[in-house]
Amino acid sequence: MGSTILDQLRRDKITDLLKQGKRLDGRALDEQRPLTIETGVIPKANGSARVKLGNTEVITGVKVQPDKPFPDLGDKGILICTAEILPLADPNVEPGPPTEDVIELARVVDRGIRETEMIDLHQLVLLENKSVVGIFIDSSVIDSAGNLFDACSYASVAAVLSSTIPKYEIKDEAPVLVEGVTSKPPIKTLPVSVTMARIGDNIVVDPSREEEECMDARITITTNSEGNICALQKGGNDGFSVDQLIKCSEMALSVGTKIRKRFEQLM
Amino acid sequence: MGSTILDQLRRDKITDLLKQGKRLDGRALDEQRPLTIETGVIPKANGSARVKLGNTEVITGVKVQPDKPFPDLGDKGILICTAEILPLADPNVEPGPPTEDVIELARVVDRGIRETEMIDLHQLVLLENKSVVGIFIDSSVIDSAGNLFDACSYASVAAVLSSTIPKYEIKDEAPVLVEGVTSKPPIKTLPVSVTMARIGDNIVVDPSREEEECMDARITITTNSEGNICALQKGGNDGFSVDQLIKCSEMALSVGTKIRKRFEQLM
Amino acid sequence: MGSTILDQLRRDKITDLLKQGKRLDGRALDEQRPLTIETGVIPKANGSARVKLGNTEVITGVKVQPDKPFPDLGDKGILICTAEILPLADPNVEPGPPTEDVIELARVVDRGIRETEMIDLHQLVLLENKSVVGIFIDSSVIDSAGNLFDACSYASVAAVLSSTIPKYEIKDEAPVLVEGVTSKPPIKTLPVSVTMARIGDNIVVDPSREEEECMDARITITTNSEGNICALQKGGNDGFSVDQLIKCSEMALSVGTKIRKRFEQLM
Amino acid sequence: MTEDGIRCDGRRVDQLRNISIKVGVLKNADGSAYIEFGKNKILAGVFGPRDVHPKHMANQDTGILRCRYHMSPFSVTERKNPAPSRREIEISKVLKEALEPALILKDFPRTVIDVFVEVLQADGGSRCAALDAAAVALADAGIPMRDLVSACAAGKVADRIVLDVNNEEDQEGQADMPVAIMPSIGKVTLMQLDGILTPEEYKTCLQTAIGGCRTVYEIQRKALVEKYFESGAQ
Amino acid sequence: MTEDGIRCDGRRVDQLRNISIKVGVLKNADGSAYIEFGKNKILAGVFGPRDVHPKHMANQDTGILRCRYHMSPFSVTERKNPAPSRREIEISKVLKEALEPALILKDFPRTVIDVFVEVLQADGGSRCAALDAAAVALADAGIPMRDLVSACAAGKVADRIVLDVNNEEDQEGQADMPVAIMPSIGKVTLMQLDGILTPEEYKTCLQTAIGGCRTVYEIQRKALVEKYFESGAQ
Amino acid sequence: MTEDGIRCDGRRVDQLRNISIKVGVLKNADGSAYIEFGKNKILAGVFGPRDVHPKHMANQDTGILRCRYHMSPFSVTERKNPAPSRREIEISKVLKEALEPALILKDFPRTVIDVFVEVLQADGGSRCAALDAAAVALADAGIPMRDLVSACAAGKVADRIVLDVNNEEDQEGQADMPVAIMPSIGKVTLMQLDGILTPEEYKTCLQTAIGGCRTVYEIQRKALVEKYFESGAQ
Repeated sequence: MGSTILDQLRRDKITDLLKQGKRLDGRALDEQRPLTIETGVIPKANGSARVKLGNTEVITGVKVQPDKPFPDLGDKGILICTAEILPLADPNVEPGPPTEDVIELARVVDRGIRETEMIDLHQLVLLENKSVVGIFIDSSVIDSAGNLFDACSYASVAAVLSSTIPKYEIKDEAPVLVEGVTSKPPIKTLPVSVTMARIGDNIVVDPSREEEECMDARITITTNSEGNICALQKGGNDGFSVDQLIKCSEMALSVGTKIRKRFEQLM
Repeated sequence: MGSTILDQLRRDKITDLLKQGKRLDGRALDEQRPLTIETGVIPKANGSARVKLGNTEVITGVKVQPDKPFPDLGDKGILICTAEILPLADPNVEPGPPTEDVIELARVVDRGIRETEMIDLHQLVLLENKSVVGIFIDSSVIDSAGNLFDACSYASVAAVLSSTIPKYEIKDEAPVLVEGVTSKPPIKTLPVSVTMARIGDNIVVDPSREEEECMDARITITTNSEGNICALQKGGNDGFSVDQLIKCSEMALSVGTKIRKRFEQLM
Repeated sequence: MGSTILDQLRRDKITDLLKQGKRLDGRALDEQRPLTIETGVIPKANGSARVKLGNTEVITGVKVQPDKPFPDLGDKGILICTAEILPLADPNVEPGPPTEDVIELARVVDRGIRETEMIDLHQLVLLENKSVVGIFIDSSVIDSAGNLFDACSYASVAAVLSSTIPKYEIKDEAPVLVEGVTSKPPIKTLPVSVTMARIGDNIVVDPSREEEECMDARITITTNSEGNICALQKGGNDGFSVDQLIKCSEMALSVGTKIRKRFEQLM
Repeated sequence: MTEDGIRCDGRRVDQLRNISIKVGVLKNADGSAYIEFGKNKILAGVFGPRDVHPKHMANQDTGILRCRYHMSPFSVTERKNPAPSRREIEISKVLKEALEPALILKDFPRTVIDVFVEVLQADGGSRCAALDAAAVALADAGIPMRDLVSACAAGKVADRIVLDVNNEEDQEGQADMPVAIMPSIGKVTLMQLDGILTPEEYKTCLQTAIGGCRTVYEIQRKALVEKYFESGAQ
Repeated sequence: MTEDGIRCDGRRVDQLRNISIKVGVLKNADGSAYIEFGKNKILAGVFGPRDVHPKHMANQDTGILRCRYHMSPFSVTERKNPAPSRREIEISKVLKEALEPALILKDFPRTVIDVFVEVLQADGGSRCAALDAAAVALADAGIPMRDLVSACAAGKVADRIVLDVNNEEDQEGQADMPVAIMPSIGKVTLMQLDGILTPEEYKTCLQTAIGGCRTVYEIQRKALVEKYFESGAQ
Repeated sequence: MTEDGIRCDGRRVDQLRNISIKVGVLKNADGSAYIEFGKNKILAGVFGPRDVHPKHMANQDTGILRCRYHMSPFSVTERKNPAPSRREIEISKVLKEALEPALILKDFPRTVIDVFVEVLQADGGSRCAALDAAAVALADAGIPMRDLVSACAAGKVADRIVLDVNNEEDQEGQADMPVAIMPSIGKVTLMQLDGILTPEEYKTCLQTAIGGCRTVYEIQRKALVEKYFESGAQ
């Protein structure tokens, strides 16, 4: 947490470079770090993915199991997204109950998938008001190097796309697994989360950990396949101008289009 | 928590005045601070009240909802009283799980209502052993200035008196709300809690925070409409003589009669 | 936690004596401290025992009540062993959630009883997959003076042996107590836990607290009536040679035979 | 909504619900405010700058801001468990981050400013209303501020962009976008979005919300002026 | 109850259950006592005065007293969850406040005295029995005391005031009033009431309970004398 | 199992599952390793020696070792609650006690070495596989060690003693005995047993497990050599 001289020098360097439109790692302002997506990494899970976004690395597993619907939502399956920063991912993370940062991370990833209506939850009902399919999407950050929002979101989306849904039949009002029959999850759209940081007057896409340490504010915007804006979260201890917020939405759409092509290859 | 010179001077002043039968704020020993009771302050709740007792202020809301009865108590509705000192009410209160002081506060308020049998819980059964009406009485202290026991108790009683109970019908063993039909709660008696502090040889009614800080011991006595004594809790790090305990019961009855008239106006 | 000069001198004395094959309290290396077992000490429980092993003292109570079976284990009753070091048992124990030491203690005692299959859980089914008998074996350490593993295990076994199982009948798929009819628990074998400590090159049975404070490693081996080895747990911050591990198993069998005779007197 | 844009509660699409703010309603808090924003009823209390407990959380270089958003058990239709939910913890964090730009924490090293918000009755937009009250409570506590913070949501209901979505609209609604600004400085310090908007609707929605924030700002100012200058109190 | 006042367990209305107290039953505790009070079986252990952990809880001006009342899982009919319930936390507090007047904590600044009570088997009146054992354990620990603390309940059963309500009576009973006194000083240091009493019954009940406390006091004294003076031990 | 001792997954009774270890797979950890051991997929990360937080846990005379064994929610058939279970807490403790003899903690007073193990996919023998990865991660962190720690289980399946029990065998199996050794020093630092063995079977099982540990040791060494000496990296 303490700020060393080196930290301070790095911050100065980052802001100096940005004045010339350059980033410390040589990227363009609207350029993400290299992204690799690997699916099927946890064969015991119903779906899984390992995502590297620069040096940030996330593993997401999807578990599908029958469950009771939420009260008043008896015509919908259950969707739950969690996220965790494993203590081996970051020297500053300690084991224990989730911090507010981790709770925000999980909830923003969850809303990105939920609000875009990526999965048609109405198709996951086994017996209305009694029995539905639950989809649990659990992300574990194993190396933390900035922009956990997008890394967890991409891993979650890729893990869902790689999932198979077991078939259940209802007997005596209880779900029974039908062995050997599975289907793809009912996908309606592909959400792409794009996180940007404001450092001084500049907006940079996909901030590294070093950039996050000197950013003024942060914004995560999730868009869908139809080019709409579906979820947004501002973070950080300063604000954005209205012009910046509009610029950010445009960047989220254009960067999102590229990432979405990567997802389409997984389908 | 620390004790400043001013605190010490105030304590000396309070005890000096008491030797002359006087209190710091000019009240008689058996005189409560001004009490205001306002009901219906939370329209979304089934009942609610805002009570000011001097500078102590409490808001209580009542929620009524169908519930399962406790095991072995299938012929009774459910009654649950809680109390919380909000952190905005007191510079010394921190957010977190309830302290032993707050647990005692909630349990004493609860017993005052439960042991007097204020509400006829037998009338809240929808389907014996299966489905009953639950009454949740939640008090939030928003300004803490002494004698939270009585303030929470009065707010709880007033909130219950102002409540409406929705009507439920049983269909397929499950309770279903009947829209637009409500009734008053089945009130059997009006409990009044009266808290007194012993400071030296004097007993004062409704101690202020300043008096609580120099009291030797505390007692809370709840009486009912029939003039009986129904619940009692001694607190504080010293004791009472038997004579004092009898005097306290008499004060609780006489002060209780005045407060009960206030409650009757709410019915 | 701190180590005083006296602690250090005691450790030196213990290791010096061991070089001559002697122990501080005069016992032979394979000799347990005096053991007393008293059953029926908590008449309200279904079974109970108070065990003293030297200065270590444990009270165990058994509660038998109907319960739902674990999922996928619908043909077995429930067995749960817990252990707790009461704060009055030890100046270093503080109230609060169980430490890892206490969790290990409880799990090792549990496995000793579970893995030997002491109780035939199949005989505790009331209605397959729906209703079974649960046996809860709760141990409270009231004086902590070394080798809590064996003391808790002996108290748990003795408490089970002294237990009576109430009779339940199934009515409308729910268990109903049949008053006045009880049976003995279905015992298949008698587990005996024997804990040993390695101090230097010596293995001592039933280490006292003073010996535990200077031991290199610890091992608990549970044997059954048939002379088999059924559960084992190595502890402590160093290891054992293979020869030592074989010697320990032989000691566990021979000491176990003596203790088992004590248990047989309780049946 | 009717064809000429009259909403379920009778408002026009660009109309706020009724808002009233009272300043200095609590005796123990260093600053406080009570807001009624539609059916929202929210208290905010501020303590500080004061010593930090536990001490290791103190920062030698700057003051810190803590914020707690909490809902009373009786504030919502179904009784709420009093323990803070994950939703409340997240909202506490975004409120803190929305208020912090308005404060000059560097001037108060080693101290903490605590903002406690209690939602006594919840309606749509409770986080915005909470923020409006919290900003006024901070001012009431006499804490130096660069600017107030004013918050209001806009959203999409029945295919139209509307200001200040209420609870009924939120449940049927297509999008909800809470926004907070520092009105004089012009920065957006809180922004979230749940729901689906075209890029064009996004811009309209943002501008609509900011318009609402500016109206709220006038009400906040008026409440402070009334307490400190009209009645002659200080 | 029979017409001539014989209770379900054969006692007269003014008769205590059987009580036995053993002093110094634990080896690790600085002081300890075991009480059987009717079917109650309760252990009390005392540590201190000793250093306070965590340190910030220490008080420079006085010693502090901590008290924990805990019930074993097997102590009641239905197995109890071992985690402390709200009831146990409240009883811990009233026990602490009942014992504190008997101690001279000012003489031991910066220290803590810990009283741990374990209810191994619970019957009616377990908090009074716990207090009786705890007071003896404090004495056994050699802690200077102004007085012992002796506790006993009275109550109303079948319209009569009776001493020392047992579990069956408590469940059917009309009122239960646990009371503790410092017998020599004559102060009541614990008092609670659940149930309905007329003002006259209240007085009778209180006097009946105090009578019981005085009988308990003799049993406590006898237990201490036996340990320290009869057997010649010290 | 077939008559000639071929197991359900095609192995002989004395054959390990496939094992692969990668060293240095994490960028933030001071040392790390990833192991696939049958279907187990486990990450280990090491930090330290570093300062202890909270400070009162530091020991003036020695460094301390902390170990956390944790299973991902998706690692097992039924989704696991992410909060640590009692089983995970116990395994964390036995892993710590298995690793500690290999370290020279006295050389690093007032510091802590943290070993974090994450089971991404669990199969039989996950605690042994976790230990194998953790020992390699400690070496990768450059922490001075007396020896590696190598772990492998043996057990009894269908009345035969077999090496390295997998998940299916464990569920049907008669006994499972996880063992860890310091291979050069020859000490057993982890040993547990669940199930029923005759004294003779006990000896055979222990020797079988130790044979497995020695094979694992070669794989651990090879993984370290490959990283540090083959590719020329350091």
